[in-house]
Amino acid sequence: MNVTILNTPSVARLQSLLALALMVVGLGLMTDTFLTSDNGWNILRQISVNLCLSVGMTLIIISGGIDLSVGAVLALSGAVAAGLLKQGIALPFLGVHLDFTITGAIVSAIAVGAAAGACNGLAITRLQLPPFVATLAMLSIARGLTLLWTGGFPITGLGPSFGFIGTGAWLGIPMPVWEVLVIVMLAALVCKRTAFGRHLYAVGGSERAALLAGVRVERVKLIVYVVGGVLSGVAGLLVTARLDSAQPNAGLGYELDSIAAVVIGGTSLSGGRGSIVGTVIGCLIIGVLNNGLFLLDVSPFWQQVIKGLVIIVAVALDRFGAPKGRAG
Amino acid sequence: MNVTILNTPSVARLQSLLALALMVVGLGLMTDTFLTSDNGWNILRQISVNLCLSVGMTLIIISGGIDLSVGAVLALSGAVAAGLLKQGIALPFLGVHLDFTITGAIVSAIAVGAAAGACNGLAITRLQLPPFVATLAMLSIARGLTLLWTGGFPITGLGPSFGFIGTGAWLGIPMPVWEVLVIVMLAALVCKRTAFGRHLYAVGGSERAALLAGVRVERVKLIVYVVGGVLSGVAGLLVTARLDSAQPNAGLGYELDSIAAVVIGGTSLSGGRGSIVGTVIGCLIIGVLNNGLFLLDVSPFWQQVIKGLVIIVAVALDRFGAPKGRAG
Amino acid sequence: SRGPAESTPAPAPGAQSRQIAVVVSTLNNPWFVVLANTARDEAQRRNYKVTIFDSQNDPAKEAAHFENIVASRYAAVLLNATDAEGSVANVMKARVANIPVFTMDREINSRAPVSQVLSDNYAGAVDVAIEFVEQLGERGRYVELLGIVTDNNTWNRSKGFHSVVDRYPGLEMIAQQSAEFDRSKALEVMESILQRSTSIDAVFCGNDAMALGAYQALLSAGLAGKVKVFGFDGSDDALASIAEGKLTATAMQYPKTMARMVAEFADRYLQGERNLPARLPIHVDLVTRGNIGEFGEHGRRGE
Amino acid sequence: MTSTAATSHVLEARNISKSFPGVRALQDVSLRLSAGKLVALVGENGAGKSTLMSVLAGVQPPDRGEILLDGTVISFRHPSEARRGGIATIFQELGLSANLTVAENIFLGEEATTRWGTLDYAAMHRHTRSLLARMQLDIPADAPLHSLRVGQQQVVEIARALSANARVIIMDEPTSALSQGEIESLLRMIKELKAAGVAIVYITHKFEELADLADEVAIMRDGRMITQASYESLTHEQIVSLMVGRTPTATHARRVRRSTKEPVLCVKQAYLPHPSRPGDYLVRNVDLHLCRGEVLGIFGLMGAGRTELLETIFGMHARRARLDLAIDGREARFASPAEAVDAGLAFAPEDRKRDGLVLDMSTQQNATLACLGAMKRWGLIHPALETECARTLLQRIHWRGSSLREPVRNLSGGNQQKVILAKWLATRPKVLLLDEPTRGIDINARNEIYALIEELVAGGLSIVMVSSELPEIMALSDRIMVMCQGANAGEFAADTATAEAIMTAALPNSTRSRA
Ligand SMILES: Nc1ncnc2c1ncn2[C@@H]1O[C@H](COP(=O)(O)OP(=O)(O)OP(=O)(O)O)[C@@H](O)[C@H]1O
Ligand SMILES: Nc1ncnc2c1ncn2[C@@H]1O[C@H](COP(=O)(O)OP(=O)(O)OP(=O)(O)O)[C@@H](O)[C@H]1O
Ligand SMILES: [Mg+2]
Ligand SMILES: [Mg+2]
Repeated sequence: MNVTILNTPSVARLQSLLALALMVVGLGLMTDTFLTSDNGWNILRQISVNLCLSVGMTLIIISGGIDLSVGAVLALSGAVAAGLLKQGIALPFLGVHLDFTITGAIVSAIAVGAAAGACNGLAITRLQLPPFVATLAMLSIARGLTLLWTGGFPITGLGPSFGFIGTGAWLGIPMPVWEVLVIVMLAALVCKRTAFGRHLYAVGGSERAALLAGVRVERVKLIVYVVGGVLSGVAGLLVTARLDSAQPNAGLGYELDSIAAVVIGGTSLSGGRGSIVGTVIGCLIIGVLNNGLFLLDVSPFWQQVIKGLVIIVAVALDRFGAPKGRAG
Repeated sequence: MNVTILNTPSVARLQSLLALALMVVGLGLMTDTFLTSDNGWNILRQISVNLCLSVGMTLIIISGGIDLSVGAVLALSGAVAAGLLKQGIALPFLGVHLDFTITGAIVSAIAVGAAAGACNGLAITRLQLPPFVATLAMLSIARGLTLLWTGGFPITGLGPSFGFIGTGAWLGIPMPVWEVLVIVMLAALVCKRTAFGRHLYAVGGSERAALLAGVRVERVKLIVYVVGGVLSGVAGLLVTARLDSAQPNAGLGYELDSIAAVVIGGTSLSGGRGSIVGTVIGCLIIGVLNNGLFLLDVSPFWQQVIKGLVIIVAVALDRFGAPKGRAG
Repeated sequence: SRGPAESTPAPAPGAQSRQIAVVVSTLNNPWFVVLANTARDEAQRRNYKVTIFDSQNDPAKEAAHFENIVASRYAAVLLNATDAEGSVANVMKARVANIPVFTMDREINSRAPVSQVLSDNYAGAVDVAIEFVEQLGERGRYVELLGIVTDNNTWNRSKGFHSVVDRYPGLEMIAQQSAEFDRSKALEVMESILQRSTSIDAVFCGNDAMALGAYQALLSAGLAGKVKVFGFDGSDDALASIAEGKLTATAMQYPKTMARMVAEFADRYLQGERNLPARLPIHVDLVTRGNIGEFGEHGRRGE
Repeated sequence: MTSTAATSHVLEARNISKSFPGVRALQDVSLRLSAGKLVALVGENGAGKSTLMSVLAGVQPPDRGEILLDGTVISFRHPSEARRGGIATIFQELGLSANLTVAENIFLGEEATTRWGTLDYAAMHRHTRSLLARMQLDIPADAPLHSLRVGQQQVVEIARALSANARVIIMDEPTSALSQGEIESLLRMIKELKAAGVAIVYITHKFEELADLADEVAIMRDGRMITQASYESLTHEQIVSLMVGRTPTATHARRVRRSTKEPVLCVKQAYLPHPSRPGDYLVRNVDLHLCRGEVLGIFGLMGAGRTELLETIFGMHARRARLDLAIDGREARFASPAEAVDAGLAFAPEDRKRDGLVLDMSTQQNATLACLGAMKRWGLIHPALETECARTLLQRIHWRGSSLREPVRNLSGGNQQKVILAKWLATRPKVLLLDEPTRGIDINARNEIYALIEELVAGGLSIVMVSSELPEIMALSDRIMVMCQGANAGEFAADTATAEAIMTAALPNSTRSRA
């Protein structure tokens, strides 16, 4: 849409920041607990998983694609990590039984994520499937594999040292926050300061122009989906560690949450425009909203209505300040 | 994506038809029950709801938009119909209690759908929200309203004459099939043979060119979302009538099913290309797939894996025959 | 006036296939996986061919399953209904095609099923509530975590619980939120509620997954042990946690017992037996640290 | 560059063939480029020039034939390989990313990085500024590309080709959107490049540019290479007839002017605020009137705001713009282009592909898009009627394409422009607004369009024509209005106007300040 195209990220970001500020002030006045540091960390801890997914989603959407499989891949890699950690894996044909250290389990979970991402990327570049279809298929496949791997039962009792990456804290700051902070920093750097980042924007903005300029369009796409898969894997580890349990149905519907965060953050689904910072703000808006609704003890029925309305207002504020599109 | 853009609908349709044919033949050989007339009617009856939603989704996607709220609006309008039929509605301030005939209930359900669609359309045209966001918000709002209206409990016992529209048959053909058949016919006619249909393609193909050609872009968009809402309302009636009960959580996740059907049918998510016939085929592919997996007695866990793979194959076949995009 | 699928004459009993369909409301929750798997194993033990259908909590999907079941002439259906009301129409389809239906765990409001072996969620919740009141000494502040708000059992359990607890003015419910039977949802909801106030004495959860999620939140808030957590279902994790004193109590439903019984009924019915109980409530037992020894995976020890 | 390179062929294409579904774009075409020589590649729209270039640039593999770089056969699998091979290309459809900055576009695919692997913006901006200076384009290196005009964007594209310090540079209609000044600096650049021994392919439809540039001329027709000869050996007339393959439509003669005095369109005090710079106007206090059967030519440098003026009249900026408008003496106010169309206006935009056509649609569907009401039976579009209507329309504008069903995307520039005109003829407009009607269109098609304009005006239609080409303006207009920085900078009667007078009026006057 022209509108979003003319809409400069900086403006968008400012606007959604405004929406966020309004919510924070409002909740600060309405409740006495919202503006406590505890609650602050609590919100950050809670958005960490969605933020982790949304960072990957942002990169993918900037490149003009989309990834519906994040939630399913999250569940799969979480389950793989837990399974390997708990029982290891038996290779009958070799007659061996491999046990996994925590590191081993973590690495293989991330590898699983990367593999899923690679499949997405190849389906999109080689088979030229629309990203929506390719990743929708992956959603279904990853869900199925998770159920097959777990038999439908949670894998629990992974021990404190594994749990640390999800529940621990360092310098008084929760581990998930540290981890996601690093990821955000890296992603922002990649977007703004690397050739790959520029190529992402170019491909998302005009695939043809990027190609003519000599950008390796297919390679860029492949890489970005692998990155997305890796981040889903990390998110899977976070969830599993926090619950000290890998749930077969973990991450159900997370894809929409994360796309919502990205879009609320001012990234355009038509590709080529967007920013990691915006996505961080988007996640914060959603996190603050959820948290606030509980602090106000809004009935579960009303919560959904209010969420919908707030999303509209937040994004409308976004558009509001931005220059009108010529077609507007 | 260039690929899908260069992909002429006729070709696409042929290809997905091929995928469908392959599945039918395959299942016909593998099972003895698949090719029975009973089973045929089953499949048709089962896809009728998704098809109803997908027809609206097709029009919206052709116009360059998307509607994530179909499932939620389905639930809402179904619940409204059931509620009005069962208890009518009390207007305390007027001190009156309105009772509803079946027709009245049906009309108001469709009105609810239309209203929801209109909200989507206005949010997109007036507030210039990205369709994804506007309809995502509507999803949340409609779900919430459904819970508020039903209190979270199903509304049941609507009686056979209402149930007829979902379970009845005429000339040996199930009512849902009749109803959806009419809808499909009309939609196809609108796409191919009316100015509005042509404007849909124009707006989806190039909003700015359409605007400059004197197309009332905003009006076209508004109308198409209202139509989508109406069809969600109809789908809601079908589901409710079939179950003789309005479930507050009806239609969960239907949005993805219906988008999948549309895309498998060869309609491009980038807008401006697609066909109702393609969508019908897309729905059939999904319906036959679900049905076949049960007939083959595939375990539910494997089913998801296989579904994913089949979707990939079906759409890959689609791309396969189509001319390569310039961007390759 | 019925669709052709329904109007098909069902073959006379005896000439029936030996295929049994297990239709389960969801496989996204381990408790139902146990239910489904046990039913399958038992039916297979009685050498039937078994197919499991996952309704994904959607009566419409369940309807599709029943149509397929009718079309391919299954001998019987072992049903774990998605909804007490919404599933009635589906069961009628089978009934009309002379396919006997046996429900397990969740009762449906219809006479159509041959027999209903159901877990008495309400009574179970009452038992938990009584234990709850004793543990708290009739006064205190508590939180209730509801399951999926559109699920019958969510409300059966909540109502059973409140039918007791609400009689004690000393017991104050400071929050009632839904965590959708989900462990990670429960964790987040609990975390947020704890922000409002940490002076909580107990949490009542609609199932064990939520109880364990809530415990996880209390743990990281340093309230583990101070706050009593009550669950429902009797899942392995929960039993282990009760043994370790993490959870205070849960209600053991007997998915395996119910599944076996239903499979047996189906078999006997297909043998021609007709005097089967139309409605057989399986009592739900309270599990506390005291009697934990009597219980094993999803049932009594040695089952 | 060594002197040997000057004699041997740097790049040679041998018997290249390339077909697209339904089109044989190239049929064993050969082309030879030598160091320090400029080959002018000419041909009608759709002759296959751009396709040949896209093959040389590695965008599309040829179906048959081979490419030799310094006498050795090579095959580019990707544009980046051609670029590394020293072949830089200025693509006809701008190959730039609107969402990146000028510098980022220039270095796209060849980014300069620091030793940490991060982008070295300092270096890129420095290099960019020097390039822009060489091109005498005064814009910041970090300006987002979408804020630039077509013309400015094209200069950036040229700058990128230069930045690659390539040995072969392909220029596909580089001047199609350039202003006079920009063209001159480009021609100067080209001379420098030739002196440096760079081999250049130069595609254009404006022969006057070739005079002191071209060493050789290569002529294509219908996907075949007719000849590649030294430029001196051929006169313009010969070139044109070789291009067209038949005696070309007579070049346009000054038209007989009939002056009616009934006013059709009257615009008073048109203002259009700048979208992002408050207090600045893209169109400032412009008055304009047009009589029946009159052609008003609007001349101006790029960025004069002519497009915006037309768009404002056409109701595109209703939310922002202010103006008093009268059609046939009756007050009018358009909230949207649709209302403008209903009132009898028609607008053929500057950017054909983006704004003029729905590229996914067929030729027929584009032609009938604005008049679907006219071919209904019982409220339904009647296919036979539609085809009939489209055919008559396209015949009227002498459209020469293979089929009505062909995607308009694949048409040549000239035919695309004709389809747009056909679309508007269908609505029987009173006033036709033309923005750069002959940009990127070959001589022959151009003359046909001139003839068409004649015909329409004779039929009582009134036309406002924006153009950056003075000869065109002077030949076709009854009156000429000159715009400068969004304001009316003078008006001339065509028969008394001189090129000098018009040019001086168009140049920004230092005393006039942009409020
Ligand atoms: N991707 C494509 N698919 C189908 N046909 C194409 C494609 N690209 C070009 N063509 C066709 O190939 C022929 C040559 O096109 P090309 O762009 O090379 O002509 P040209 O000489 O550059 O014309 P112009 O002077 O207008 O730029 C035209 O008939 C065009 O329709
Ligand atoms: N979308 C836009 N946003 C900001 N400024 C714009 C935009 N479009 C045009 N401008 C500015 O408005 C002025 C007029 O641009 P425009 O291209 O309309 O000039 P023009 O006279 O029409 O040139 P052309 O010969 O291309 O028609 C220029 O200064 C240009 O930079
Ligand atoms: Mg060309
Ligand atoms: Mg212009």
